[in-house]
Amino acid sequence: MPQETIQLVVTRFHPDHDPVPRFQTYTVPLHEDWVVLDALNYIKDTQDGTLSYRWSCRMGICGSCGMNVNGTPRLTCATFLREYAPGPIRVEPLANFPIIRDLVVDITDFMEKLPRVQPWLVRQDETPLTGGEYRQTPGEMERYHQFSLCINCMLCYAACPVYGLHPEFIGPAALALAHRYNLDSRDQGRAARQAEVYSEEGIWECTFVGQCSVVCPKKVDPAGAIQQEKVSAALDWLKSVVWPWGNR
Amino acid sequence: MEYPVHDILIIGGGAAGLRAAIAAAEARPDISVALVSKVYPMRSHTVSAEGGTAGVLRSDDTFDSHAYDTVKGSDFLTDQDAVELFVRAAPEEILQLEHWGCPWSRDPDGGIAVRAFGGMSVKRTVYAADKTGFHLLHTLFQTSLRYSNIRRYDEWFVTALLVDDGRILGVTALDVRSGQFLPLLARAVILATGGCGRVFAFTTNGMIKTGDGMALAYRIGAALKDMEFIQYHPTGLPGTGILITEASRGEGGYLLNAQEERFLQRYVPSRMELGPRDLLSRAIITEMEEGRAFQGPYGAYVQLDLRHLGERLINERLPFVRELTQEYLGIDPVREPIPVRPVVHYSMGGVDTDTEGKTSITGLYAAGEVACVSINGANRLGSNSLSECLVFGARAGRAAAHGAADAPAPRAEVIAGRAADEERRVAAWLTRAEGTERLAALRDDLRHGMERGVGVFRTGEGLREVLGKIHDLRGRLARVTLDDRSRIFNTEWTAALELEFMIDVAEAIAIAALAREESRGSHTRRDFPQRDDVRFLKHSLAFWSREGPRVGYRDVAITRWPPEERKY
Amino acid sequence: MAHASRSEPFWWSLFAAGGVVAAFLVPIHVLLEGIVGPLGGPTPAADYDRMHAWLASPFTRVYLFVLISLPLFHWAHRFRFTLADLGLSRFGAWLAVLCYGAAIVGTALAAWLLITAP
Amino acid sequence: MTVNSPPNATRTYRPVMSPTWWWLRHPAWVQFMLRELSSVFIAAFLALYLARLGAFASGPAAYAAFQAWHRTPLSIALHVLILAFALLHSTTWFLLTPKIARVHVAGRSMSEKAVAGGALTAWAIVSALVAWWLLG
Repeated sequence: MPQETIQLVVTRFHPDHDPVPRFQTYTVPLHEDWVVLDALNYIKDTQDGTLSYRWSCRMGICGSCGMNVNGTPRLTCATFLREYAPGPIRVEPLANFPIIRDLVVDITDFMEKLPRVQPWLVRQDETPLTGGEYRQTPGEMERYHQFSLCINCMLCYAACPVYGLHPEFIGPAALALAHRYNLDSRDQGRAARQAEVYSEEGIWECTFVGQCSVVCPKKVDPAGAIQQEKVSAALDWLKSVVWPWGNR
Repeated sequence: MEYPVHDILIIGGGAAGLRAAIAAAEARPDISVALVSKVYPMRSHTVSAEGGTAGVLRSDDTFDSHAYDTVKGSDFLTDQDAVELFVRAAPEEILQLEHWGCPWSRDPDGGIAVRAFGGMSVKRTVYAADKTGFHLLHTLFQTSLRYSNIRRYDEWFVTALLVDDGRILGVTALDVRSGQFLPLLARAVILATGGCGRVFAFTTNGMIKTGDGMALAYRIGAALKDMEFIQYHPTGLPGTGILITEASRGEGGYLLNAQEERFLQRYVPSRMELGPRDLLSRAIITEMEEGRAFQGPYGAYVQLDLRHLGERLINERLPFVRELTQEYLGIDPVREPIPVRPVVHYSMGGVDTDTEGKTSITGLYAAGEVACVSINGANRLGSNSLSECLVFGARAGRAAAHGAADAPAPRAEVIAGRAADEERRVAAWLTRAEGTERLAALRDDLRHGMERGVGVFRTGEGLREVLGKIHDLRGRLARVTLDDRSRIFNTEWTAALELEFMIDVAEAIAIAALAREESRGSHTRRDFPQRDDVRFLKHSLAFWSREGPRVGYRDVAITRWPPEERKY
Repeated sequence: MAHASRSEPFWWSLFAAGGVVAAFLVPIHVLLEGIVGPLGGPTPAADYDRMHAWLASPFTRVYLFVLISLPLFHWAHRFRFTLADLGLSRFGAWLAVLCYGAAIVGTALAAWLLITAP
Repeated sequence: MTVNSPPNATRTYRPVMSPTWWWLRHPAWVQFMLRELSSVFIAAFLALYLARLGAFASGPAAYAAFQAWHRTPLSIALHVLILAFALLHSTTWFLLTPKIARVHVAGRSMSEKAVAGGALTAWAIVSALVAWWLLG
């Protein structure tokens, strides 16, 4: 019995001989438990070794294998072929990023923006390790925990039209991580992060399209994080008006 | 030609590499630390670790207890002085991570919580739900961004280590993005490339874990120690090999055979599901061989039953297990048992180092899974490996920082010729004439061969067969041609270089396994079922040579706990 | 080096407050005064006398001021960003002047009308 | 922290979005644009309200003329359109409330559904109160 198959229409781009990206169609077996990444590996291993893409853990946690599948940013290791049967499936590099080759995008921009929001624990009074852990109740942890689940997969940037239109926007994942530390009861760095986070390239650029949170494979909700930071910034402003001599 | 020069070069951006980078940058703020990784640091395989990291933090626990559990778990093949040093350093590292913001799970009073783990006699595994590795890695990565003297080479693939007269000079590396080949010079190099699980077909390990660091060190004369000890984790998902954390048993999950029996009562009655991994994996395979397992599309399996734990506990402590099983199998562990089977997970062996990460090559250090300090012996206890990355990553980082101060600056003129040779070797992949072999086919043959011959149970015959296969693969490798002749982000090219690493490492594993004519820890020979302390209470050391690997032995450091029969 | 914006929190606060007011109040007003009333249903402002009686209460005047002014700023903020996202971002400063300016004029007009209304 | 940029940076292809028509490319973006445009219709209603106050200030005749216009089919159609957008604004606003305001009760955050449900309920109550006040 001939095996059922499905077609993948895959973006190809090589900077040396493609002025613009083109599409190439491949036919792969449609296995019930195959994900899009399995299909790409099948293509690379048996049909066309020149196809380039990133992947590693194949369990939705390393964040390497994000691509636009039929126009929506997805982790290809967690996107089953059967969802798209009978196909064809359009597999493109993540939107809004420069394409290096085929399905590989350049995320240097994010890597440079991330340190700007100081995504690390800031302490004014660093206590020695001999003093033990900083206490934090499960309830205090719950306040930020969701925002600590970001795997930097960049799906949110690919889903964000604001980032596409205004590339200077710091963007969903980096701002969500800033929010994660701002909410951490052990952290004392919110004031230090304000210059970047509350800048016009930061939270104020966001128009709350909300797609970042829709596509997030880890339910981090960056859109929520950004709006919550806007509320904090507005309250800070209000405080500075009502209580201008307050220390801050 | 001017080459980039750094004081310390760290290869690998996982837990051990990042911890080493931070330790070095803190120990000596005046030195330049370079972190070279073939992937962005947050993609490193540490990210997939789930269950936790062990350390003595509670008053009901002692260093001696952690050390003894580790020594016994290892089937007495650890160096006991190293283990004692390790258990004493682990709590401080766990607290350090907490001070850097790691969201360790908490007790109601705000203290760090602990959970039970296999082979540990008390609860001593610190965890961040069941995404411990993920949180640990991202905490380290984000913290590393604070240090202006850490420079990263993201997506650079190291092809060789450069040595001169027994001293490390740096590495040759490929910028994957541009295809540019460049020597990177350093006074000290730390290997932190992780393990080699991808040498096997069915593994929890990510695509990147191809044993690069082991092969790099091996090729310049460092010994690979105890490579025959490959850990099979008892609970992987059939088909994908996705890891289902030991924490699911730590939190009270059951293993059931097809007769709905908690069969471990016949193997590890005193510990049941919390027995060490080697015993559990053997027990499961035995159930399969004796016809008491389930049969599925991917062969035999047993069940991991979490239903009695309840939805609330599963959501709170094991959310990733639920996420993974729902997403990949369509199974909700709150309502259905999870099919599992043993899966290659971890390499106890690695580059031979001392407790400061020093190898036999001056200036070359190693830490994490790539290294073998000898705290894991013949079987690692679950949750010791993340602690190992932290403890020995930090120690190697500090040692290298201080060592680099005394080291002479690497001289570029020594390097030029060697780098040119290496570039020719690497670039030859792009210009080879038409061959008859496909890269992926060779890789699959290697991985399946290792799976068959170097499984949970091994025989001399099977191991000799694997070695023959590896010999053939070397021949076939010369006939492989790549489809992709471009230099720009050519992942087929790097895969070819990885396959060369994998073949070297696989051979070291098989030859050490063949030489060890006894059964100990994870190494079980059907033809030598007993432990043999007279002949083999020793570390194996595999050395590369032109004629093929050579195996030597070294005594185990036994300071306090004499070997005894290992019963649970 | 970026710096925290001093003006955006102000405009955003007005936007948010206006959004809340509009979300709670505008639909029922549109329904009753724009559709139900004109179609013959009851409404307080159907004729001059009833409007007069309704506006006699200072509460009504304050209420109407809030109903009109805050949602105007809500519109101004959203419209400013919408225009920027439709290709006019290079006129950013002018968009702000135009949109917030219109809202300020509308608010002033509302205040004047509500104060001077008989 | 310096991030590596390769010495021989290779040419990349940067996809460009149409600065004006980008939102037509994804249904979610069309919805977003409609949501944002709702503010224009609300502003139109507010402008009409200002006109109503202006007419009132000009005396009974002007006010009667203004009200007469409200009974034309054009006005009714316009108000139906405004109502549709006003309802779009209210529902999207309240459904997004839980993302902005996280409500914590006894150390646990309330579910998004509960917060949104509460907001929608409050809207219904406020609408009823206003109706009672306007008509009472």
